[in-house]
Amino acid sequence: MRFVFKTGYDQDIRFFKHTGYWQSYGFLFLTAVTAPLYLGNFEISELTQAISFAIAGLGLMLLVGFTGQVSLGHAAFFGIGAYAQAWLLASFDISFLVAMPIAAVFTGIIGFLLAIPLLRMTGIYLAIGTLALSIVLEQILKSWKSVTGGFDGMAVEPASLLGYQFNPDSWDFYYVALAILILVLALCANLLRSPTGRAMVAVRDSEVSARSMGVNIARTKITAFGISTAITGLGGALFAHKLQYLAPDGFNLIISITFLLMIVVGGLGSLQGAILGALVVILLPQAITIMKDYLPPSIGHQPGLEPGIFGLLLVAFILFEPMGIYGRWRKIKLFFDIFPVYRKATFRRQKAYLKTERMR
Amino acid sequence: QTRGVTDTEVVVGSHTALTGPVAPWGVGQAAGARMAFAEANAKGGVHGRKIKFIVEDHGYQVPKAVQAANKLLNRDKIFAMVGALGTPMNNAVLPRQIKANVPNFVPFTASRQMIEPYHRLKFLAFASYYDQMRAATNYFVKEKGFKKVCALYQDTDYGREILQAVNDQLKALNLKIAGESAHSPREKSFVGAITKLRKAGCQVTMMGTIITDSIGPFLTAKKLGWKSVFVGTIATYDLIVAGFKKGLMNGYYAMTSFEMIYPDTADPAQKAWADAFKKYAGRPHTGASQLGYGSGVLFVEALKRAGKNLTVDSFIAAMESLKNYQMPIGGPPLTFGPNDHQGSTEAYLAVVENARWKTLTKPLSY
Amino acid sequence: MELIQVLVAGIAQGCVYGLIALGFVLIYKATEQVNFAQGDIMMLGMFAAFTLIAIAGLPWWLGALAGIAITGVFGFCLDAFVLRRIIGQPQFAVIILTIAVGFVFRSAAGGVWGADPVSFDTPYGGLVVTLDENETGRTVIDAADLTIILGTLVLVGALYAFFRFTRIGVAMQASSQNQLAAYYMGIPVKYVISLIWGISAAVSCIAGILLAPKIATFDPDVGFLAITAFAAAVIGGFGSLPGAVLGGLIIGITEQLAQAYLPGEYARSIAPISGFVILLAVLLIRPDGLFAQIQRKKV
Amino acid sequence: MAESLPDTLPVSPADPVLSVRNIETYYGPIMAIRGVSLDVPKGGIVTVLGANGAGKTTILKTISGVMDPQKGSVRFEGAEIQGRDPDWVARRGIAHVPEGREVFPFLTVRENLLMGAFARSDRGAVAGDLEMVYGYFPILQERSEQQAGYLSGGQQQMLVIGRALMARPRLMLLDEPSLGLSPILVKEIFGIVRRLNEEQGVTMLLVEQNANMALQAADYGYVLELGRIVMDDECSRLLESDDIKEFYLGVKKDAVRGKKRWRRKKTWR
Amino acid sequence: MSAVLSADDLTIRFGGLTAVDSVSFEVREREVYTIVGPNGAGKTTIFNLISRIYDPTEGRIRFGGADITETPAHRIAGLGIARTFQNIELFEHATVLHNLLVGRHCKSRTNVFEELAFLPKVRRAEYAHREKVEEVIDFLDLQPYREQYIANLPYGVRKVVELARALCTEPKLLLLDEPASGLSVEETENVAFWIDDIKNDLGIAILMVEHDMSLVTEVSDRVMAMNDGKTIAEGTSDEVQNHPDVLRAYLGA
Ligand SMILES: Nc1ncnc2c1ncn2[C@@H]1O[C@H](COP(=O)(O)OP(=O)(O)OP(=O)(O)O)[C@@H](O)[C@H]1O
Ligand SMILES: Nc1ncnc2c1ncn2[C@@H]1O[C@H](COP(=O)(O)OP(=O)(O)OP(=O)(O)O)[C@@H](O)[C@H]1O
Ligand SMILES: [Mg+2]
Ligand SMILES: [Mg+2]
Repeated sequence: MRFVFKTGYDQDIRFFKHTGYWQSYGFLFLTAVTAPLYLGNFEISELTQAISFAIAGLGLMLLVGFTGQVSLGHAAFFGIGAYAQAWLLASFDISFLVAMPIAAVFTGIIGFLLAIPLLRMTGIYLAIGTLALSIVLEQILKSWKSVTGGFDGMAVEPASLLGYQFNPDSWDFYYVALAILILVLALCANLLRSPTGRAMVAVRDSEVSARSMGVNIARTKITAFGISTAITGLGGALFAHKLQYLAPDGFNLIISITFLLMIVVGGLGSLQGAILGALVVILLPQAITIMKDYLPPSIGHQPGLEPGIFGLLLVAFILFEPMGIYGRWRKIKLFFDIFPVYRKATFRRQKAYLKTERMR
Repeated sequence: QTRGVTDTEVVVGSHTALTGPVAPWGVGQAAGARMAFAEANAKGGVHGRKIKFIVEDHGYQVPKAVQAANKLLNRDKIFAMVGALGTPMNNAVLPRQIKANVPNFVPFTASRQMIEPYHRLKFLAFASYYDQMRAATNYFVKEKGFKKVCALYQDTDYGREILQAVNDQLKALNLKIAGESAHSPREKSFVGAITKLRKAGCQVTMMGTIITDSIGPFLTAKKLGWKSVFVGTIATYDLIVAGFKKGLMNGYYAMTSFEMIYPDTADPAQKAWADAFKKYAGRPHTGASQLGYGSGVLFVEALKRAGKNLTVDSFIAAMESLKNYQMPIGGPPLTFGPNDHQGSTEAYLAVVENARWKTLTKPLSY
Repeated sequence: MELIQVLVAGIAQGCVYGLIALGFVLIYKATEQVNFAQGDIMMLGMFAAFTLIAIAGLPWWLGALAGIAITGVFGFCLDAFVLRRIIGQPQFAVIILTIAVGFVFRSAAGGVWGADPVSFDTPYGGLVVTLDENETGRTVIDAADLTIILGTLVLVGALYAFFRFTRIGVAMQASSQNQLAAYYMGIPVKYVISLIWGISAAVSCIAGILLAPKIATFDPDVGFLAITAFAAAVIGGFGSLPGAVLGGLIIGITEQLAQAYLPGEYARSIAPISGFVILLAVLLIRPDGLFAQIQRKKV
Repeated sequence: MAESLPDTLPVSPADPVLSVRNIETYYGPIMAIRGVSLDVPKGGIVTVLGANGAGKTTILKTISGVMDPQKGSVRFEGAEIQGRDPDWVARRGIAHVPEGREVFPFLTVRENLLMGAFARSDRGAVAGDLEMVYGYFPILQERSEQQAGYLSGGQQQMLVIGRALMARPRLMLLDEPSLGLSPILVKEIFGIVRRLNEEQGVTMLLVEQNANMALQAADYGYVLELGRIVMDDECSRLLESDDIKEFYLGVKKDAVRGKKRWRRKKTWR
Repeated sequence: MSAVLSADDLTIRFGGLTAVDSVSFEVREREVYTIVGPNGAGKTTIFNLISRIYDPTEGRIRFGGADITETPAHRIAGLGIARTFQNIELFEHATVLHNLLVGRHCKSRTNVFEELAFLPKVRRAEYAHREKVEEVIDFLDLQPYREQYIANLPYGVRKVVELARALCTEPKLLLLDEPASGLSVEETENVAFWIDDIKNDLGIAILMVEHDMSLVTEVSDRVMAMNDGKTIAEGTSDEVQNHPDVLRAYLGA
């Protein structure tokens, strides 16, 4: 059982509320940093891909998990970030580290502008509206040949710094990705502990009372959309280097759905959830694939096996823990925090009842 | 030591679509290639090396293809990529594959980009879509005297390549395209498109389509009583297209680089192959399995020629030594050479008759 | 005449979207769940009919009826055994669950029926009513289109009446608006939800069966048509049955008109996505679709 | 502690139509009800008093099956109803007037009321009951075609009560029925409660903050604190109790006031 | 005493229903002004008009001399009008502390870029907000609930949290919609104290809707009674409570 005695306001503002946080997150950080020591290029490369998706997921998490606005179109912003990065590197003689924030901000500005008309919609309408928008954006990527290369696609200049060329499938680029992830995490956490972040959560929970507390709903939503798309764009810029070649159909609905899967599986409403979700959704299919290699050919060569197994695992997972991995983690933590006095009842699911979401 | 090669084994891989929109091809092709390798392995392998073939599914999605390639290149350490499916997927994987010095052997897409620009690691067996449609346009204008050539294509990289071919060839013939119509790959209704092309008076419509979106427009035109010629690429040279509702597709043309094997009318060798395939895969073969098998056999041939000391260089040299090689699945003879990694640029014209494909011409060129 | 031809085709295509959208809307109306597996349930229904008609050789009508019944029961069971376990959890859990279920369905269908496109014969397949004929061709109404249009009208009417006038229909709406209160009224909420899943699945199967002669072939991915149907439902105002059909018509007609009349360059860039462009346009003017039931919360 | 409570109550009313035994109910890790037992006699009116957060609502929810207790049993007319779904419980003849104005916002007022009669088999009598409810609350008739979501707070409260009446229950669970109603209607509500009880023999379990009214309307009362029953007696006797007077009826105002004043930390300013 | 808030001829119609029918009143400084009336009289609607959730069909609203009839709803809190809700509108999935900090939103002056970097300026502002919030927590005795999620709180505490959140905006005028409904006698007394303190110590004017007549009598300086959207009586608590129309329509003889 853990008792935390609060001695100052800072304790509530800090990222790491008590030593337990330091220990567990420090451990995580060490694990992540030392990963290349005991993992091969394959695993490291997968992790890098997961990280770029996690960054995009963090962007979507801000929007869906904290502001309560659903987007089925984030793949398009992922794509815009990727293309912007590729175009910047192709057109100007700048370092990829300089190009990345520019690409992110550019994506954010587009997201911000698009949000102005979009955010009159809510719920399922917003979801489908963003989906339609992403289809239109994809079409622009296809048609704007002079910039995007159209259907021929576009090669991405390799990431290099002071003459050192990064290998996107290797440890060096992994560290770049990890550093960006940590930076983005810090930015998101900062946002969430300041007024704008609280306003976002307020908008999510009750628009009327948020407005009565002086929250400008439209502005909060649009800001959230802008920041969310900027972060997703940053993920895209990173992913561009991972991909090395961009094609317009690489950023379609399936990717948007993947993002959504990630944040729900990870646990809506927590930054940790976005990362956990990305790890699961990106790495699990690969794990299934590898397992498949050890199955007898009569089963292993069955087409469509991975998505099926993946789907089944997801089904089982959601049935078992609709609150996502982070939700489960919190329960486990609670178990230890209140250790001797826990009871089985603590973790039993009470009946729950839904109310209409058509009242706003 | 060359990656993926030991004294007893050579590991090759493929990223393909076993699910998603083009799964029928991926599944058929993977089975065909597997069978070719299984046959070689049954004979004790090539130079004592068994071929281990690892197929990864990308469901026709780029990020998954990158993941699949990561596994094949970094975990399985393949020697060559054989029959990787999908133009965008191949494009996405190629940079890292080339960096890893892994040949891209006969990808399962006839896009021009698979061979252009030239790279020593890239190999394509047959005519590209672009070659096919230029040849077809050339044929219908020159041989049939058609003046009004149109294009109906899906709005994808593939469809656009066909549009490009038609435009380029018409330009070479001093003509202009008479009409065009684009649709999304999942389009199901073509009345609007056919109405437009009919109004444009198209005599022949070049199709940048695959299976369902070839059947749809053709039948719609029939329904509307419009008699015009429709020509597809090898992507529509498919058993389902020809056999649809036992004869409804009669009169539909397609370009192809090989000839479909119909067991009941085939020569004994082909029939034996068809039976063997059915036995091996548990289902009848398709065009894709013929192609997959063909590429597998070609790969085995190259391994044989490369000799005991298998390296990427010896493999490339072996490929470049192939002259007038005849695929077991038919098709024009293949000739490779230094700086020429495309086996052939010619294709046949075929038509559906009695719900079956019938080859009409000698290999065409432009 | 040419315009009529295009319009009829657009209407028929619109009804297709509308029919599929009905499935979504039913479930939403009764539970406020959004079923992302709707298209895949339709796909299973089509394959069920395919198995009964093309493989088992049942007469078309018998196979169709049996297929509808089987799919309906399947939908009921899907809810009763899978979705019910997370009843009351946030909408999102349901969305993700149905996405995952869709993965499983597609994979299973691929395993059972293979990835190749298939088709089955319909008694009226290929029949056309010729309205006009000249040397360049004719104007026709396809029997397949006609059945789709008729089927849509009948289904929408019947379902609308069901929700509006029957006790269980009103109870379904009640349970979507306030589950807890519905329980207090003695409404068997769980059963009601399973029931609507069953009905929705059956409706999807009807949609699929009517669709089959129109789309030549189908494969395990045919369910992706539901994405456009989704757009249709949203245009109409999610939860409104006539709205779904109207939304479908708007999209279907737009698509066909765009195919037929957009000139070259635009045809290339806009025609393939015209449905979604019109969707955006509608949503920008009416952010809640045309007929949505939305209230400003009374505080 | 909770487990050691006796299985029978010190003063057990004869012939209980509802009997709750030793229930323990949790919200996640929080134990809201810590072993409560109570009985409601047939045709009686029983009230539960308690401060905010004492667990009154939770008891009612546990009875009607909206929440599952971890332990204990709830018997209605001799049958165990604990662990059942709330709709099943409702169909057995228990109507719950919940707190929080749970209306169906998009249905009209009339449809809301008719939903109250969903589980009834005597369809013929429904129209008459609708008239009866309209008689009690004329404003509902005026607004009968309006969507319920737009009603004022008090009107929604009337609707919820009226809807429960439409079910013709044998037992009514009333959770703060007078909440947000005008003084005239508060009196009316208690009048209705008595009338239904006397004329139709409906058994009532009443939870109220308005302890004065509740104790006057009811026959028997329980006092709940922090999830435990701390006192129970005839209402007439409870009304006399000093503690009840002080804490629930607000008599001895000045005394309480003075104490509170003194206790309050004045750190403000 | 000057008027903090004045409403002139406020009218709003919903379709055919006139929910508020040319109502005029003013709230003066350091005064508790109470609106009573039967259910559906239009009391909450007046609150919604003042907090600009509804647009009046006719009439003007003035606050501190400025016309706010057209001010967007999110500016109202910044101007100094805070409110509570009849049906409790808290941010359910957040802690009490978080809810109160949202109440400080109208006072926050940092922009989103500063916040992303969490500049020292932002940190200082956070301290200041927190300081204020703690004052309010102290004032309303909410210490035990500071870290709890709203979803886990009983109704009565939620009501207090709503009051606290409104106070966090440092208002000049507080709108309280049935602050004592659902509260026990003891808690209602607390509310009476708080209202006194808010009025006297903080100098905040209060506009209140309440059905508990003992509370109304105890704290109100002036009372207005409404029925069917119209004013039927105005005056001191006693005057209004003895008005025949009020007796008939609202209190019951
Ligand atoms: N949804 C919930 N989640 C967690 N805890 C809850 C929840 N609802 C209530 N509680 C807790 O359970 C206890 C009892 O709550 P309950 O609502 O039954 O009280 P009550 O006596 O009805 O109070 P009130 O008079 O305010 O309605 C309270 O302490 C509260 O903190
Ligand atoms: N948005 C709306 N649309 C339609 N009618 C409304 C709307 N808001 C309020 N009304 C109606 O206006 C009338 C006044 O409602 P209001 O909420 O102001 O009542 P109130 O005086 O606060 O009553 P209570 O004491 O019951 O809370 C009610 O009859 C209500 O039905
Ligand atoms: Mg309660
Ligand atoms: Mg009110």
